[in-house]
Amino acid sequence: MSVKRYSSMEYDNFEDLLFGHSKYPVKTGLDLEIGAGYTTAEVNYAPRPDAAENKAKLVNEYERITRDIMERMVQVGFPSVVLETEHVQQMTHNPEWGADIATAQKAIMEEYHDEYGIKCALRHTVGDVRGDRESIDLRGDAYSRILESFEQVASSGADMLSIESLGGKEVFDHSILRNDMRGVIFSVGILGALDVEYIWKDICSIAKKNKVVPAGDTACAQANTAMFVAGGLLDFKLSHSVASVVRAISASRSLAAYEAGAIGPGKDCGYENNIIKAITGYPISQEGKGSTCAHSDLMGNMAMQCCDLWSNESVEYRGDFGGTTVQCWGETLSYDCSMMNTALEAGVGKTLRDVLMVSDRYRDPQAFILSYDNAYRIGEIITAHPDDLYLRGKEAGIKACELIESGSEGFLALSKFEKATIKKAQNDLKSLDEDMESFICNCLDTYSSEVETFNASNYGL
Amino acid sequence: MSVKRYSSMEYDNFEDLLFGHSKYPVKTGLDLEIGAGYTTAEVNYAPRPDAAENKAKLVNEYERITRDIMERMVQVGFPSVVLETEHVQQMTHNPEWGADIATAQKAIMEEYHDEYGIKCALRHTVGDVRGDRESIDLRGDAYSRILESFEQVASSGADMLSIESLGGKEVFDHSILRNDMRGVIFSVGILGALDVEYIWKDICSIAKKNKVVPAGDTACAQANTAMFVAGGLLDFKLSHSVASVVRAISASRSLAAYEAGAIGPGKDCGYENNIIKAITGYPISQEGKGSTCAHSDLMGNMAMQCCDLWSNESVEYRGDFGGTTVQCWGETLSYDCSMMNTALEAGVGKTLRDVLMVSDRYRDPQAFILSYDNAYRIGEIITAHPDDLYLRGKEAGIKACELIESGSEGFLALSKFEKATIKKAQNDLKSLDEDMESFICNCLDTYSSEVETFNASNYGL
Amino acid sequence: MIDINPKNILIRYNILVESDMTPEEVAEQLFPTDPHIRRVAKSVFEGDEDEVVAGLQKTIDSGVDPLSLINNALMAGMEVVSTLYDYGLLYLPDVIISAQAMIEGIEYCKEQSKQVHESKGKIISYVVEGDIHDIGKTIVTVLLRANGYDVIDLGKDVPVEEVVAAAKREKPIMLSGTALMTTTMHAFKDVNSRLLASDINVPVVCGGGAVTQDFISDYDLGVYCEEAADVPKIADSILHGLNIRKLRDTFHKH
Amino acid sequence: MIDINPKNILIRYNILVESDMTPEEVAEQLFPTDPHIRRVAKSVFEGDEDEVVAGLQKTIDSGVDPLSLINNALMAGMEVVSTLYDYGLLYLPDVIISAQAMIEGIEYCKEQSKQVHESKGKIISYVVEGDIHDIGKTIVTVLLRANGYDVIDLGKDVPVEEVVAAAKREKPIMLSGTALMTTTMHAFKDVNSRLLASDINVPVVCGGGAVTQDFISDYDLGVYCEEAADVPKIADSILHGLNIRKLRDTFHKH
Ligand SMILES: [Zn+2]
Ligand SMILES: [Zn+2]
Ligand SMILES: [Zn+2]
Repeated sequence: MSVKRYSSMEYDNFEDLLFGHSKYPVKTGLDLEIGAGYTTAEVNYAPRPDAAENKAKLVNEYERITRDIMERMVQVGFPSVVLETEHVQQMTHNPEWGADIATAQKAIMEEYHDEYGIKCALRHTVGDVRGDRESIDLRGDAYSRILESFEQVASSGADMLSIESLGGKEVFDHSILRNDMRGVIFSVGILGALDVEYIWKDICSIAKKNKVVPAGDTACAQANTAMFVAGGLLDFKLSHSVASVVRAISASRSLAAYEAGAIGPGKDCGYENNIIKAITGYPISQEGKGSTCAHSDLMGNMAMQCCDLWSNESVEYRGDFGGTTVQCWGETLSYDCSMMNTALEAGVGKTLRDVLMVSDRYRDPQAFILSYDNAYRIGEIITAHPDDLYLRGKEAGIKACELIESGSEGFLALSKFEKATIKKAQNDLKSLDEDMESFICNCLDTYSSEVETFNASNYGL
Repeated sequence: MSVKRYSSMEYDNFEDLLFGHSKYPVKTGLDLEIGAGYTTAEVNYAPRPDAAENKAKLVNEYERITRDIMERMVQVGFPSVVLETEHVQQMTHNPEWGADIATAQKAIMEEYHDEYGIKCALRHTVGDVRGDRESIDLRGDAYSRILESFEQVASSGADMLSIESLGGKEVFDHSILRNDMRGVIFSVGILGALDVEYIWKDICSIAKKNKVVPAGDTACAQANTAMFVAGGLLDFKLSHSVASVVRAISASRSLAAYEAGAIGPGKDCGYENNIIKAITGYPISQEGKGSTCAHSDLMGNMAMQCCDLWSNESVEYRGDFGGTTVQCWGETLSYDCSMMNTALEAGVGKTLRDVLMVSDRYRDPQAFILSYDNAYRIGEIITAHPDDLYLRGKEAGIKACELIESGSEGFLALSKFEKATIKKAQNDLKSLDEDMESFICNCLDTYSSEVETFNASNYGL
Repeated sequence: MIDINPKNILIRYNILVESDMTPEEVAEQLFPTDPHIRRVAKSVFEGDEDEVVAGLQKTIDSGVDPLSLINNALMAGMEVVSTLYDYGLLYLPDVIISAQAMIEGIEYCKEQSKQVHESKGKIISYVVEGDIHDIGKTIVTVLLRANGYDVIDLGKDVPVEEVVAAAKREKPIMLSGTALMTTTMHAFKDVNSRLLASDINVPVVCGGGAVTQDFISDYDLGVYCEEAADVPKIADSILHGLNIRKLRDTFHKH
Repeated sequence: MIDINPKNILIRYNILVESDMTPEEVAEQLFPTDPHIRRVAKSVFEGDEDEVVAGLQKTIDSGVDPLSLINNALMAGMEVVSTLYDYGLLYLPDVIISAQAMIEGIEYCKEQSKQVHESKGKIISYVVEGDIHDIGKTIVTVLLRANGYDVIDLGKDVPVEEVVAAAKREKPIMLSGTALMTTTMHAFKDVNSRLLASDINVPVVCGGGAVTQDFISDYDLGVYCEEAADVPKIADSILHGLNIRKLRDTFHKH
């Protein structure tokens, strides 16, 4: 493999992890610098279902969304804002739609920047349209269309490029519903990482050519699927501990984007970004209590602990009593950022960080392992196995189990069920093959026959 | 006048004002204690427009709302919650509708309390339906209907009683659109206070009889009208400084409820509650960055500085990606409370309070005068004139002007326009009559002729 | 108590964009040049009713047709006010005080003339049934009158049938309904269908805290309006021939 | 680093309400009593396919009609699984593993019999056009099969015409469509109107992250479903004669 894998931590100490601060801030857009000592809201939105009927209607919808957000920001006095446009599939399928929308949004942002000096930037997240009804074809025509879409938005005003890549999803879905830890390691740790690496090499060269930022990926299709199926405290669908193990492994997958050249800020829904930041020193986006419009989670405050951008994940554009939904949520997010920024200015940033972290630390096993100290420890394990995707995934998973077990000797209460599943997961992980070769070989056997849509050539295997 | 007016501050020092703590906590509902060392979310909601067609449909709507909120609270692990039902007019007009809804809501809350031990309470805010097309009749038939509504909800499960009283609104609307400070003092400081006192004597005896909590009022129809018409930083409709002066005066009006026997928590939308808490020591509800669904304001963080309940003001009940709107906003509010409660447990409550306060302190003149130190100072002026509604309103207004002027010598930037208006307001206030008698007499002359719907007998004048 | 210089955490954009010129300085450049007319326009701007009437009297005495002064002097002065309001140089109370002076002036001109003055058009203004909050309607009404419209103000808490009856009787170019309370929104639906049933196809402009564009746009005649200051502009657009669809395109915010 | 005892700031309600009994203990009380049948039911519960077939073989050898074992032994075991899942004592992977064992068992019984087994009813399951996220559909399909339904699984990203064609051909008692992406919701509308045009009045149960009840309820055939575990209950209710309106009343959450 040609990429250089991380073999050490960019942060020397977990105490240095803090919102609004990253070791390698990212300059982008109109005077914005991410992770350079302040946090910024990243506002997300979904067009109304019938707005995607044709290009003109969709461009108009995004223009309204953009103007609404910019207007509210200056009305309340916020110094900076990021907009994230997650492509609806029509936009990626027709790359010129994405381009026209990026152009239109950027024009409005420039107008506000000229008039008010507000710092801002535009992220475009291209849709991963590489699957269809019959099969998944990760490296064929649909992939070329994705690259074409990146090319077009990058040259039309998007400042940051992202994607939520699907690689490994077919085997993951199969495995997670069967408590199959081997399949989880294979799908997330190997297949996912290989796919991420493959596409991010291409995205990074497009970004370089267009002088924009290759921002980062997320294990949304895997770790968030497990987290959402696991649900709230009283949902009994998936073990929350197993979902935590998936999260730890997913950090190894998302890391591959940075090893291929991405420089942050990673995508909002990558809860594993806490680990990524500790390893890479790049800024991250996160979502939590300001994204209840899109989903419920068990670490609404903690997600702020070391965020650089603070996001609402997604809200359907619509009118509410307090304005349009993007205005309402954009304002709420920005007040959260204002709180963090004030704490930084007043020299009490770390106190606030700890309050945010500890308010969720014992809410759920996943929150526990993502607390910045534990996130750092998982990062250490990952960087300790730089040349072996298999080992770093497996060891990250085992580390998560160990952290949860040791936590349960303190304030982290575990139900009997959770205790049993974490024990079982740990045993399953420990009993896996010794080396990558034999592991991959065995997995190819199993999943080629068990999972209809799995095709090894999608991963160059 | 028979009520005992406040002549001193219950808090000795503004440094003691802090969220989650009040001098006289309120025990209510199912094991809840408000202001006793922790904060609690107060979730607000509006039924969908067509749910109010008939009683059965409306009861059903509130049942769904109640169950949704309770379910989300236990799913995420929050220890307590308050629900506020603001009556739609049908509920107050037909007191048995309100009663049936209170019964239905309370039954669900008891179910959750029995199963999970979650602490909770129900506030009902009866609609002030004392006006109609032709005239305002504050003490006639409609008033009896309001009292009947209070009686019925108090005996059917509501734990706390509130109202957003309209007294003084007719003269206020007229005056605020004409920059007429005399009319503002007369409408808010005299008429409003007289009306509040009148109705709260009755509400308090109903509460006493039914062993529920007479919670408090708000100057929503006056101070919030001025604040919302004044709008954001770039709205040029009303002077933000004048809106601040109205706010200061409104504290004298809202205080009258406590002088008549209310014991808190005051209504969420009473931004003057910061002053009220400093004077009375009673707990308060507040709304800010968690109520952008309902309105935008310029002190989204500061509103938390000494809140005991934390509210979203109101959201239309509807589905969103992350659940129903009451679940989304209820979760966001509860995470905010969790952050505050964690800070209290960790012994850094005052640091967080200061961060929240200072993040908005210089955003707007109104935020500046409501910063807890300045709020305390306005309270001091009000209690310095215990026997004179006129003087305490006027002096509160003048104090607000002085605070803003002195603030503008520091970090509080004022536009030239704001500087001029605050100077003018101050002069206008200072040149008003010396004593209450002549002031009232002159005002009765003026506004009886200028304001069609003004009728002195509504206020016993 | 923590205190910090807020420059890095918030920006007072209002101060950033504040004009260097005072409203008076800008207005001076906009008043009509004829000295008589200018005096009237200026006193409308200043909201000085006595001065308005005195100025009108003087101009009429000099031989000018009283009715022509409504457009040329009074409305001209009010237009300066509206322009400065749109620029954020004047505030609502300024507009209201000027409008009152202008209305006095119009009354005076009418008294001095035997001919009938034609307004720009009739508009019905009301607060929906079940809602007694009328400050929004007050603002809209003043702004419309200040722009030369003849406003039939039906008041607050107006029953649907009365709105429809007034529309039949007065044949307005549009209706303006406001609502602050969410539970009153249903009244818009009824007004819409009853007007359609009577073949009255005039735009019903709706605004207020409880009103959302999505809701209003569900009704054939509904035109959502977020800003009171837009209402006169919508009326002007109707006079320029815009239909409901075009009004929505032009004035819908979201 | 700040650390505190969290007892005053959050409550782990899951631990508070956790049952004292293990799933195995509860299950023991629910299995059928006949020893042969019990063995089969228990091995379904344990998800042990080999044991299921061995148990069935033994029971059939003892002279029991193979097809009767589908309901009496396999479904009985699965019912225990479903009950414990509803109680929160079992988790999705348990259900999926058991369902797989049960399906193997059904195949075996069918092979051993000459008669035709009647399922409780046919149901069409699909992911809407434009969406390739199918984990939700997988869960729903397994749960339905585990409850004795014959599921026609059309897969993901299914064109509207194909859904409608399948509905015409298979005459299902209901359709189950899932969507994770908001921009695909329009497909529900098309399915609804094309089914109505073909006079097919079966409920279309819709769920998934991108679906809201308000949206689904706009369509005549739409029944919103928030919880995958509710889908078999909706199917049972259809067999009990509930129409779409009643299904909505019963299963709508908001
Ligand atoms: Zn995502
Ligand atoms: Zn209010
Ligand atoms: Zn309220």
